[in-house]
Amino acid sequence: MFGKYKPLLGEKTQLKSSYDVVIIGGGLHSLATAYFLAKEHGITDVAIIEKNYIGFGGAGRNTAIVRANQRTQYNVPLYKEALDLWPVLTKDLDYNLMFNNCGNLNLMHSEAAMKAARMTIATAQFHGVESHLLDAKEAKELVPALNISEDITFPIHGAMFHPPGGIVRHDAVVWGLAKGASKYGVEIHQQTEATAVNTKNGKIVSVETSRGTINTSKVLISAGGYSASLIYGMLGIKLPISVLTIQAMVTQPLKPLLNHVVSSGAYHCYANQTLKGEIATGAHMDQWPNYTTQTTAHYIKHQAEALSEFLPCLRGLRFMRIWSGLADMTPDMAPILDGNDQIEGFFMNCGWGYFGFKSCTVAGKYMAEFMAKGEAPDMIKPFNLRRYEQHKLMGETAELVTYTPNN
Amino acid sequence: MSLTITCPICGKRDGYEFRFGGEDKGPRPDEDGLTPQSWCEYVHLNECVAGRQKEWWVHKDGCGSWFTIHRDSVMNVEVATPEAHK
Amino acid sequence: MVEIKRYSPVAFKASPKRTEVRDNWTVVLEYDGEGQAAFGQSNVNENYLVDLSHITRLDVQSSNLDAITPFGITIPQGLCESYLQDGVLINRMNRIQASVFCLSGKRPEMPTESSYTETTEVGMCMAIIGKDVFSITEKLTSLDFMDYAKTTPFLYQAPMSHIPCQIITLSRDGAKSGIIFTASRGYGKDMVHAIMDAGAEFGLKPAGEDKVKSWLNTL
Amino acid sequence: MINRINQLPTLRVDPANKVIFDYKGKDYVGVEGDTVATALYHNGVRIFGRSLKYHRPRGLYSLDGECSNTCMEIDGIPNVRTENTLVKQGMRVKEQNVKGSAENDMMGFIDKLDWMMPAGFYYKTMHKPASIWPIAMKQIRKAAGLGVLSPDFEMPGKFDQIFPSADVVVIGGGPAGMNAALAAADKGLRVIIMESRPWLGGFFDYRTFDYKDAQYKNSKPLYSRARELASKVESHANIRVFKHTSVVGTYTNNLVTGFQIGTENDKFNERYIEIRAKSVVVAAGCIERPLLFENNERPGVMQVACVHRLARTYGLLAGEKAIFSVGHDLGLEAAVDLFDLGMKILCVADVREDGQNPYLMIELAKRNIPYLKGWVASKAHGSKRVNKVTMTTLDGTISRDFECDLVIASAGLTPINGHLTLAHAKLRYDSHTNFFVADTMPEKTHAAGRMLGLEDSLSIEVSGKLAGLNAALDCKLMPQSYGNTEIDALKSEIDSFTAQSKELPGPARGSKFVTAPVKGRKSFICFDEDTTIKNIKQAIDMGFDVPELIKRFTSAGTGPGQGGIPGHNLPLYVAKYTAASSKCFSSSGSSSIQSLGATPKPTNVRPPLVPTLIATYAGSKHIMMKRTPMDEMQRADGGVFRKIGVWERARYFSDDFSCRKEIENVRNNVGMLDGSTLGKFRIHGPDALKVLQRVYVSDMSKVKTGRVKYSAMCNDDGCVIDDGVVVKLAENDYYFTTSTARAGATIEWLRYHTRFDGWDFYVVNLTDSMGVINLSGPNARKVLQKVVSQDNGASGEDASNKASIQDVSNEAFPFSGYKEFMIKNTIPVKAMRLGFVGELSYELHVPSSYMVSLWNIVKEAGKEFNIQNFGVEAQNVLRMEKCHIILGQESEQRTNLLDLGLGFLWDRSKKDAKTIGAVALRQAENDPTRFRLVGFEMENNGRAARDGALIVDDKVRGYVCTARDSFSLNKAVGMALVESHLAKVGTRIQIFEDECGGERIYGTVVPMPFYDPDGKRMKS
Repeated sequence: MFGKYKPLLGEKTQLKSSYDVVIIGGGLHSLATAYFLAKEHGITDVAIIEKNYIGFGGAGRNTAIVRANQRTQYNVPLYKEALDLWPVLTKDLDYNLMFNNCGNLNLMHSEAAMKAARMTIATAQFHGVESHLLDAKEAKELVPALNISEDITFPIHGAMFHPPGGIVRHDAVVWGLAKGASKYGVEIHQQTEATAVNTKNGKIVSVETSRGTINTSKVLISAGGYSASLIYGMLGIKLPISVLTIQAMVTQPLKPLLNHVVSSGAYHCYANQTLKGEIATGAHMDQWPNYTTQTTAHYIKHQAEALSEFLPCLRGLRFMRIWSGLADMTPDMAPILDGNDQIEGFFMNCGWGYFGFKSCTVAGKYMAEFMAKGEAPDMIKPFNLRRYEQHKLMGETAELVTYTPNN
Repeated sequence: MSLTITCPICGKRDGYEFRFGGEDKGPRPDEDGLTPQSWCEYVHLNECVAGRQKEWWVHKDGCGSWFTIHRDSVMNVEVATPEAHK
Repeated sequence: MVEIKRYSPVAFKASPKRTEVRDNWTVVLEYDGEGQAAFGQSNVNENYLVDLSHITRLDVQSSNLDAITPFGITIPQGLCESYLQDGVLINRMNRIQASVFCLSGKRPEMPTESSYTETTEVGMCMAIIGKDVFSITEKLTSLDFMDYAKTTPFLYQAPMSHIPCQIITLSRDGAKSGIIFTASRGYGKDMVHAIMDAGAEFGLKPAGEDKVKSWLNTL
Repeated sequence: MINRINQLPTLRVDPANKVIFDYKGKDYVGVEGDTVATALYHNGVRIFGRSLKYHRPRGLYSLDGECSNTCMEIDGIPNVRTENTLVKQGMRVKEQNVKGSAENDMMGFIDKLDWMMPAGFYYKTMHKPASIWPIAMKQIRKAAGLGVLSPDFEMPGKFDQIFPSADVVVIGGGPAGMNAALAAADKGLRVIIMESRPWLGGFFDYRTFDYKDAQYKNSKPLYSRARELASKVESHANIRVFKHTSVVGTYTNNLVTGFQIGTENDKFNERYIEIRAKSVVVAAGCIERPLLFENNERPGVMQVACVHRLARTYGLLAGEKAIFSVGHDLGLEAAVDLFDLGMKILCVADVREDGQNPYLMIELAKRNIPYLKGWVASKAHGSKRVNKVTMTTLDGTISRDFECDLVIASAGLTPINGHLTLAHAKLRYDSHTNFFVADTMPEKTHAAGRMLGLEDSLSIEVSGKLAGLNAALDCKLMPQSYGNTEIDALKSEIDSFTAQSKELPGPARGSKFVTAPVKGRKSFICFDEDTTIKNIKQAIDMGFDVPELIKRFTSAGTGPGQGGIPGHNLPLYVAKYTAASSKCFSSSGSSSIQSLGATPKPTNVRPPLVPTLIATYAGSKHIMMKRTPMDEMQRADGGVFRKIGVWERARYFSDDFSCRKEIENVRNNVGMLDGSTLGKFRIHGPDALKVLQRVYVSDMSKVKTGRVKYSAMCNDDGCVIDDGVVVKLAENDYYFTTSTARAGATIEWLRYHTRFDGWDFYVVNLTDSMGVINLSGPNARKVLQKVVSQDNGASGEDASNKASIQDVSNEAFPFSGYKEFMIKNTIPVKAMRLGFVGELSYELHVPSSYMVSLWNIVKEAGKEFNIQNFGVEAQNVLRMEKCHIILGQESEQRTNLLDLGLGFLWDRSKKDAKTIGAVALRQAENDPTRFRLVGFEMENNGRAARDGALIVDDKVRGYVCTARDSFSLNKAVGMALVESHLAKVGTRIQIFEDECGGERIYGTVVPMPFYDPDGKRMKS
């Protein structure tokens, strides 16, 4: 049934002195870009350069939640396509990505939030994405564990129910994409650190790594939370990004209790039950820049306080493990997908904040097209860097920017 | 991690009493001569240093002072000196 | 005709035993069941919560605080130091700002200089006194009231039960221990609830203003 | 039921006091001091539960709750660690994860299907065809998970929290920890010691081995030394003892968190503890490293301390015939002691080649206990509990079976390093002890005792003392703490103890044994996740060569007990196996084989170190909301309250949420609204005006005394963040209001944007000090007139600036006017003529304490007009009809001042002020792609579109901000943000609502405002 255990990423190879494309970062966006470069555009002479091991960063630390109920018309179609890709990739990669299409229930705690939800739902429905507004009673029928009484900090007024969303096994996506990309000949070099990107006359010429120089004319930096620091450090390009540490945790495993992803903006909290039975819950960010993946006492307590209020039965559960990852936040909560602008042959894919997992496949697909053709596909054109100096924040969040990273 | 910050007025306190106010980008520029690029640089762009940086904080739950500290963003601890940019 | 009264943001469940009307405030001097009225030897094991929201408070700000002497008293030089004299408590908040509490309870002759702003109404103001004060506060805040680098009285500007407060530690001497704090007026009800809940296991009970007066006399 | 040995001096139970509890519906009897696990064991229970994946029987193993073996449901709470939970009268205890019973589990057959479930099998199966997956997933969910929780479960008990202050926190109440605590406390420092068991004593507590201390002429048993130390610690004035307290987190800057389980006398069931110390001593000791062999978790296989403590602490002999397979001296000691207590010991196998304590060897020999050096248990037999064990030489060449009911198995010791690594210690592998030890320690943190590899009792105590002194030094070196002489004395004391400790035995050589010579199909490296060493091999063969990745791929160490069981063995095994193979895909290049292969790399430990109840973490959190001075009165009047930001506010005054009556009353009569939540500030000082010029878009030098000026604040993007009014009280002395939401951050905002300027100004937040009554409606003047007419004239000295007023006519008190006066000679009022709701309107600001009185006065004065309350929602509709915006409702992140049509507020001539937002406004003002705020009405008398509905054509072109069926106008109107090409009056807009099914509704852009466009009602 399983045969011999073959190395998932093929046999090891030596780092070559030149590649058509070098991708810095071995996370989901890089793996997906490499996979689509090879599969859709026939560009297989690609090296992924990863300092640690694949999936070390956000790929292995995220919420695993997928959904397409974003706020603006630029984002919804992108995430819709991402949702549609999970079953396709499971098949194409022949790797079970374990898409649990359980639906997302986003709680609303005020009249104002209900209005905001209406707009989001209308936007979803306008783009053919299913989403509905529920009142508190209907939400409780869906998720019996909810506390819809008035005596909590943020009483539940209703919820946005988004049936197409759910959870995907994040590690499986890393390994599946890596397996898929390697099959086409993409080389994944782990334990290899990119130390510099060299340009000449405004063009990319090479990448320095801990294992030698690679000549190339195309470089993509999509290193998750580390992107902004690398892009500034290597190329002097400053970005409107603040990198924050985001935390999540799981309880001890339990027989089925929650059948949906439940989330609340007001409580800064989501909760869902993994296939293993743990209640996975997050996600708070300390509002100052960090590259630490340590956790805080403050947050695990905060999370317990929040869950005690709106999912009070969970008080009888025990937290088992808390971890953290990095989220590269932009002021308008939308990513930066750009390239061939400041430097010819240089591409960047960053600023996803905490949406990096749910978007990885589709971002990889369009970045691959961008890199193959040299021009941004329409789908991702609005996500260019220059929008900030043109005073055109995307509106993915309604919240006003005061101080960075307070967005 | 557990950030503490030394407020020039109140002394060392729990980091959650404070609010972060951005990388130190110097005084507010004059309006004349600001291009969209230089405006954007002042308002939105960051160096995102993974290491030590000078930054602004306000003691929001305490005395209300604004001040700068140096902090190591990799360890998330306040440090005495600004050197050793990674 | 509507009777003009002033109301504290704080209310206790206990019923007042002795009250006094002062500047339209109905000040409770003593509550039923608070035991010996004066603070002293006989109630060393008791802990009290006293509403002082009616006492006059002032904000004073100036780039030259040294030149200002509220009610003739010099503002302490050291940051976050407090000074208590003749029932006036002055707390140095930062380089340009101090708060003044007229603990005597009588409305003083108000200074007229523009550097003063009356802040009586900005906050609730309470005292927690008794031997277990710091066992109660440690349930509400992580502040180190016993920090040996500080000498009483001293000021903390910090959150208690998540709400920013000014907290002045007047004594940490056994049964005479006590703090006075202010927080935004709007939090009055929830703050009292949080403190009473924290103090329940120590028998914390409401007391009238006289308790604070007699306690101040022991300091 | 087994007999209890009742007379041992080491007992921690009181056999005389029976405790009756319920297990699966039957009464069981334990004794006071028993844990649930020991009480059940006493009653003959051997199978406590079934494992997660294979439903293998599981029983007592460590007695410290490092795995889920003995997790049960107690009083409705799932996954309770019965080994750490004291049994209480009336407790209800149940098994988990069984179909049938733990003894006879119908799912037990799965154990035979392990070949179908190699490491990571689920990634490769169940997705072809795709339709299988949803069905498979359901089954997986049902099968997974331990314990059951009902959605309506209500957690019983009282949970509390404390944040105590301390100079030194000592983690671990064993001999090292107690010595550390005493040493630091003797230096006058405040010490907190935290111990996970209900008593101090650590691993001395149950041992009768002699304590050899040169200071004591007569040697004494370790347990009595422990009790001697404990009584010193507990009576020390500077030491606070938290027993039955697990430390769950350690963080940078010496923050330590834990939770304490309450005793009968405590007012809490559990409480959360968080301490910010100046220095931390970690003396957490060791646990045992599980021995890897076939069926190594079969009930009847136990660790050394488990059996030893069962006997010495609880008086229970775990079995009759025991085999020892161990790798440390504690194993030999236990064999000697248990033999003396009456256990039959068939043999003691030791995996170590040498290093045994000769004294123990003699004692074993004295008792004729067979000793097999270089032998190890390789397989436990017996389907539900051990009845036989195969012993094998380490090379696997010779085997022998022993019939027994107890296998005491322990490969070595494992230091409890989590407290160090969580605080950022870097670990390195130490080949002498075979431990991971801290390479770099966190700041002001000191380790002591067994976790350093020390085994000698005196060495352990001295290391504790030394750590305590070093912690004391940390504290005393802090600024303002102590003088130099004291510090020097302390330093020399530390030197002398350091010298003394060098004379004592150092870290002992640790057993390097990894696994018995078996294939490992049933050798469990992680009990919680049923991970075998075969699974680990499979993962490595697939290219997962870093322990952290293997952990992810195989789930080892991700169960309820986290790394407690596999934490040490996994890295050792991976190092051993990868060194032997060369299949590591990531170790490309020649340098990394060493780093990935031969040297064990630890996996990450994460908080909480012990699984912790959500209820416990939540502690005693209180909801803290602000209430206005009129809170109770409005509730009495039927106000329906909502939490809005930090405030509780009256949103409605009836259950008609359209607020028709409230609205009509304001339009036709007079209403009163509680506006107390508005931000209110005084700014004064020489540079006050400069500050206002910086933050407000208008030219604030034009504010006239006696008038209010409405203006807005923007952020640097030019987006409006606040609006309010400014009143000039005197030169460089202003009173201004902000929106409710911005009140908390306003001073901070002012100071932030002037932080480089060195300006001299002072701000006071007066928000809570002033209550605000908004008196609105055509009859508002009459009511106010009555209120002010009640005065008896001005009195004395206040007359000059706070006189009462008699005349509130439009001439005397016009629109935008500002007045200060006294009501009834007593209540000082700041009054403004405003018109947010579009009617004649007064805002009365008065000291909060007087608010109730004024409210009553106004109500009484308004009685003849039938004055009514109105709430926030009525205000929302009223102001919408007037097209007055509410920030956040008619604006969002992308909306700047100009988009909102508020450009008239902006004074472009004050460049020197560097007004916030001005640059962005200038740069964006001619951009045709921006949104504009427009008014619209619905076509054909249609109902109002819902707030949040989209404006569309083939794309989204904007959205409805606020729209209502207006009772005042008899039509549906609203405001929307739309792309500028749709902003022209007369444009038809298509509206797409949620659930419209593609059916659009239509509106037309109309001029704003809708109501009273000339402002006559407001201004006259």
